[in-house]
Amino acid sequence: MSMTETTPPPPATPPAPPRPEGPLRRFLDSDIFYSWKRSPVTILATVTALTLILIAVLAPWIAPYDPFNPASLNLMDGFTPPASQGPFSDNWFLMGADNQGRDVLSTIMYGSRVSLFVGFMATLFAMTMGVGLGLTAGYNGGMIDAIIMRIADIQLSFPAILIALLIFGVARGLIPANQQESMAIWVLILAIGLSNWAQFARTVRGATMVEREKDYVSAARIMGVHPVLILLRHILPNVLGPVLVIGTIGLALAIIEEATLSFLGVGVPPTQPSLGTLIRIGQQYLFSGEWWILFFPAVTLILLALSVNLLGDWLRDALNPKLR
Amino acid sequence: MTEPLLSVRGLTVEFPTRHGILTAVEDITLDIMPGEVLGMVGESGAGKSMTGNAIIGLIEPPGRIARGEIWLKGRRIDNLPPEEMRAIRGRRIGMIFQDPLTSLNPLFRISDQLVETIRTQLPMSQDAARKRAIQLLDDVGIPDAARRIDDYPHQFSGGMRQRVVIALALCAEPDLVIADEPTTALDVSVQAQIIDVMKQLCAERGAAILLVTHDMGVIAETADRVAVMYAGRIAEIGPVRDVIKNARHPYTEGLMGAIPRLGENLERLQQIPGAMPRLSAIPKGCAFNPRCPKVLDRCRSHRPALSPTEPGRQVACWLYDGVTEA
Amino acid sequence: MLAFIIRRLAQSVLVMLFVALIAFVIFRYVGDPITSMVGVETRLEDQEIMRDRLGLNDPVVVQFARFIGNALQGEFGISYRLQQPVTELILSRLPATLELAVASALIALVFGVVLGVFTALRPKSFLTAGIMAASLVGVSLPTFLIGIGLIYVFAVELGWLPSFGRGEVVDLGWWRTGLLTESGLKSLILPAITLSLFQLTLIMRLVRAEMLEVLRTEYIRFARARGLSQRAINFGHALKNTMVPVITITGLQLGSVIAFAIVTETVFQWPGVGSLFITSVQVVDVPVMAAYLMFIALVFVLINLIVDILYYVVDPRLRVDGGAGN
Amino acid sequence: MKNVIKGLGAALLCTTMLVSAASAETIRWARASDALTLDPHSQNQGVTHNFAHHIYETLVDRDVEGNLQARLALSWELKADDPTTWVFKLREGVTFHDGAPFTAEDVVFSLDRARSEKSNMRQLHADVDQVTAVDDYTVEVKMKGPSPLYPNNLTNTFIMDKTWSEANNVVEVQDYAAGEDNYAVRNTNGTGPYKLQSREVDVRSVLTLNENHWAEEKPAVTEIVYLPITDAATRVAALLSGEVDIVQDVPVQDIDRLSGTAGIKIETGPENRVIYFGYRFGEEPLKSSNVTDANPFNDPRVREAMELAIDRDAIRQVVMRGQSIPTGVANPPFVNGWTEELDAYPAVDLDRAKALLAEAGYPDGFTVTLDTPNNRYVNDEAISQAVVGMLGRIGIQVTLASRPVAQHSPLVTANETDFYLLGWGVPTFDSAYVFNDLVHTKDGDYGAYNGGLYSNPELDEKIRSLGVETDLDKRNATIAEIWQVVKEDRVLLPIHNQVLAYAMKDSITLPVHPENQPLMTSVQFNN
Repeated sequence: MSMTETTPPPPATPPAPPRPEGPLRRFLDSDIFYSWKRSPVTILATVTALTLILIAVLAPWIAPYDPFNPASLNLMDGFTPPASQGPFSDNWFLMGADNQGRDVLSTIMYGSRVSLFVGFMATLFAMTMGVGLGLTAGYNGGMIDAIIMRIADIQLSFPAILIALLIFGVARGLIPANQQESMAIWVLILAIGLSNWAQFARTVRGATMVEREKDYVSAARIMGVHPVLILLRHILPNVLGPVLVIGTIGLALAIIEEATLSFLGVGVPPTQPSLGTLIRIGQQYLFSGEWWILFFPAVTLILLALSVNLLGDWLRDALNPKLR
Repeated sequence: MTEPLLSVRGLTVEFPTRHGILTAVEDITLDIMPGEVLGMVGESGAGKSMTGNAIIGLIEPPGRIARGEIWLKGRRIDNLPPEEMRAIRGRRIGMIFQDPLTSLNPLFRISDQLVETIRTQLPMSQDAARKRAIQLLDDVGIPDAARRIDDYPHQFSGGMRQRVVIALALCAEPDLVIADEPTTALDVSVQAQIIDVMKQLCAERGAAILLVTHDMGVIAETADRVAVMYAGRIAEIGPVRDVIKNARHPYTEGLMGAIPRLGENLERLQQIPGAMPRLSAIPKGCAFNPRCPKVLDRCRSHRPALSPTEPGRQVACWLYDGVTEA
Repeated sequence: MLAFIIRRLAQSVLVMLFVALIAFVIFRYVGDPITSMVGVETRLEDQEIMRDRLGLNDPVVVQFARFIGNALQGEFGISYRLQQPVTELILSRLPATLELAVASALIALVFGVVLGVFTALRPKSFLTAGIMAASLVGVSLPTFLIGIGLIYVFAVELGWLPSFGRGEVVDLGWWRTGLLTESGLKSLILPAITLSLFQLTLIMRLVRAEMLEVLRTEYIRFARARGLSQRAINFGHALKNTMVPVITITGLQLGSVIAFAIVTETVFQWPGVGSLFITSVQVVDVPVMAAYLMFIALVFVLINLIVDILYYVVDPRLRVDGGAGN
Repeated sequence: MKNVIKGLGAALLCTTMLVSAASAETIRWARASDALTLDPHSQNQGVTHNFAHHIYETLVDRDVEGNLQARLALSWELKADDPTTWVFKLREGVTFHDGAPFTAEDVVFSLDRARSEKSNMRQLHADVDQVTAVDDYTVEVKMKGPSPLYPNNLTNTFIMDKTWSEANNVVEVQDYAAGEDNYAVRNTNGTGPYKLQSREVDVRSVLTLNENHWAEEKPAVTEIVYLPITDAATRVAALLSGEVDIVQDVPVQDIDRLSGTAGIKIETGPENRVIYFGYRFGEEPLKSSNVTDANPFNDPRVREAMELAIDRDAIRQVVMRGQSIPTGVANPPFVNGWTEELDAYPAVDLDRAKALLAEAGYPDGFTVTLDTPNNRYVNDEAISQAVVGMLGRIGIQVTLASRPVAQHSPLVTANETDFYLLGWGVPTFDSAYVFNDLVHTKDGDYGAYNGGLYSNPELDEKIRSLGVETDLDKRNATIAEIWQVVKEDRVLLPIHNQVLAYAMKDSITLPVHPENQPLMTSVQFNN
């Protein structure tokens, strides 16, 4: 005895009036951009993150000194305080010099480069692996699903740092001693990546299981479309949002994880320092008065992690309108 | 003439969005008499539920009552402080939600939810409240109420849960029950039972009902009067029998045409062409004008006000402009 | 229920075997235990003799079988470094870690839930914005930096709290507690805060998200429509529903806290299993490392089991259905 | 007894003195790590020995100048008619903590235990043939050949009570493989000035004064609380916040801050340990270099260029904050054979270094990996890092590989490194100890730490002759000859001798011990 509703019900949130076309316009008009514009904190975070990334990428061109060119260094400049001239060279140190006479500002620029590279690569690795396994588990279900998710469960219950330490240890055991240094950065990426895939897998699997039951997927399956094609064309786009959110927050986590590992002395070599290595070096001078060696890298690390975290946080809220 | 139990005057509910202010409900005026059943019918998004929510004071922010007044038994209630409004909810106005599966807190026993509600509203001991709760469950037709009362919601079927919901809405004997699509989520076979239980219990207690539904059939069987809503406004209001037999508003006419007659194939219902406009794009003039078969020129430019056509009936349509004047 | 627990137990055994394999393989091939066991000046031929006596020259399969066999009896051999039975070592260090972990878990849980509920209930408050921002700063600060910072401020500059260790301890049987002395309690503050911060923000954000989710549900709206007090709704209904997922995550987090204590214990020189582990890694004390990994896995498995049972207790939907009504 | 009466008399004169003398003077002593075990023969490791020295005693030990001094032995000399037998006269009236008397029997037992198969001390007693008790207070040690310096090897060999050991089934040193939990690992019975009261491994050990100790002068410290604190910053923080009294392992960079802090002072002094770099000899190409057809380190000009490029004074001033003694020889000044001439090192000359490299056929330098420990020596990683920079200036591009010592030292002993940093302490105070392990061709007992596989048969022969030469003058001449060659060949690239720094409260004085084994008995309270 129902009144039929032939017309689609209007969406819960009323859509915007018609807008001009074009991808840029569409973006500028989108809800995402709107919510971005409305949040000064997010704008600040974006600017900070982009600035830090830009500085890191352009370090070889804009850093005042090349901290890895021994010819430009003078050990005797070591511990020069901020905003002063090195006693044994023409070098001027805005953020002071470290224990090796390197310009702290320059080492931070190059160090962010290493940190960001490791962070991005590790997250990319974790994302690829997690999404792949999550899709596989969610789409196939059964035994495959059980095995993959059980491993993910185990892994999620261990702190990433412990897993990364273990993986790092294994890698060290397998790689010949004289290649360990050149491989260190890749080992680090592998270790951090492997310790973070489970989050992606879990989310993607859940979304995949929901999507799998939908009619259009069943239809595609009945029509004999190859599963991989179904996954890529139909299911993947639907899980991209959450993946992006986890990826952003994962990037911040990876950066911190890299710093912690380097701090514990199992990261990149001190001659090619990341932010974590710089902090480890600087921490030794906490009580001796050379605060700048610890302070500036620490602040940079916190700013980087914080701004990326803020972005991830905002993205999660923006992509999940329920939380607004 | 008795005093109306509830009087709504010019109620307007607005939602500010980044694309401007959306008016979900506009200029609603209606009365409900004690013990009366007022049906409110319309398509989804017509503003029926919003009107119910506004009356009980549960509009989710950022929505707000922009204009208008709501009076309950001669007391204005739309501008009460939250605590005073809370005292009215449940005690004076009860509400029944659409989906019994989600209306009950899954982690609490039925007894807990009933006793808590009763004791919030009435000064009663734990034991007395529990006795009353069992009685209520019995009243709404839960078999073996004394035993089932300590079950959890998930141990009941949908129909039984809606009976529990009715018991919860009625447990402090409110004067008015707002039933928001109380049967929509239920199996067709139990819909009639639920409506019967609700109507009977309210009648016993002298409670009026505001029955919000998109099911004209339910209205026809249950309501004393009906208000037809379209795009946030009342299109027509009047006694059910009159409105069904003799619809005034072209939209109501279309709606009545959509009621299946006995033996008619349900698949082949007469339909009104087109769709209700979105709230963000309500056309100028009468909101129904793009779909209206009897559209006049002035319908496209001027909005008709709700005006009486005959005693007890009001219509918002230019077709009847001057009827009262005549 | 029984079947459920048995299935879980079987899974747990598989997990433990899996971890045992990893523990064995990893630690068998990291570093060289002999060089860390003996002094720098020990002759190479003597080292070879020791290697033989320790069975490090046996086939790997034999070594693994021996490892599992011993592990089943709770025997992980003698620490290369300290020459004491590993099980005994871990047990003697366990109270310190458990006290730290439980203290920080409590801090994290109490503050996390309180702040999470607050921020969910007052989404527009200025304070909420502040708390949310602070929580992000908390997540972005590496644990080691927090620890160093706290030591610098509260121990060195202000001199209020000890910078390292557990202070005075009291023996209660085999349990050596720092909770009964003033210096012990003072020593607990900084490391517990350091360790809790990350979990605190995690729990807070989880509680907030869940609470917001729950507050949007129909049963909360229905509870409001019944006139229940804000307090009863927020803390009676919403909080309980929020806690279901929170319990799972926090439960699992407790395992992480114990393992995550590695960094905190190192910074604060806290004599727990975490600092035992890191020292052991540094000198490649294989038996301790293997035992530690197995220990963490055991903790994980146990906590998982407890969480499952807890979940079952809290959420009636998971319990065996007592016949659903019609 | 006389002392007690004197003490009483003094106490009558001055009541306040009585209070301070009678009340327990507790020292809270922090250092980076704990003793590995209490079994005195189980680990040959400095920290372990340092702790054991408070509970157990040796026949002889070293004073702060590094000279041998009497402890449980009153005298030691070669038997008049037999240059291969050492005769030790023992102190009388000494008792163990459990009251048992100390006799020659205990010395025989302990020396036999120390050179048993499972003992970690046995290489120090490898030349012992037999130990016999002549009477209750005389012991003869018969050597396999002339061993003129054997007493030097005894400074860390502790004497246990035979009866106690037998009663507690610890006659043998703990056997790891058997999975035994040896009683002596956690229980002690020594003759030393302190008794073990309680011990929590890695956390805290408490030692109390042994009232029955033989020494006439009672130590000022009556109770020792020993606190291992791994993290350097925490250790310093603990001293700054007053939670400990003495920090033994002070990071050099914190010396200034600590000595500038009211109520805290620093004692520094040289350690008997040299820090040096080693590199691979031989024709075989390096594993980590871009030069794949030759070994650049094998060319003496390259080695000279490296020495000329390294600025030892800059390392001292910046990396070590002045807390090191730069040296041109891998031999600390305490050691027999050290001379000022050997100690001299060349001034930095980058032009000459570059020219030498070009001459050797590497005008653009070459690449190589430097392996360094990062938790063993004072600022070890930073020293290596500085050297990477200095070598970079003459075109040698060095990759730094930094590891904990547990992973680093196997690379050296297994000769898997091309270029490495190592430190060498000389517990015997004799050059032979350096030659045996670092210079002699790797062969059996010799050259265990000859990580670069340097081999010079002529030197080998001279080195071996040192072990049996009883004519000390002749022997010293040979040592000088060997050092000459080692220095000319640049077998090792020495940087500096370590300087130790102890930080403590103003009210305390503890002199630095050259082997970094300070005794709390030597602590003096000022004021």
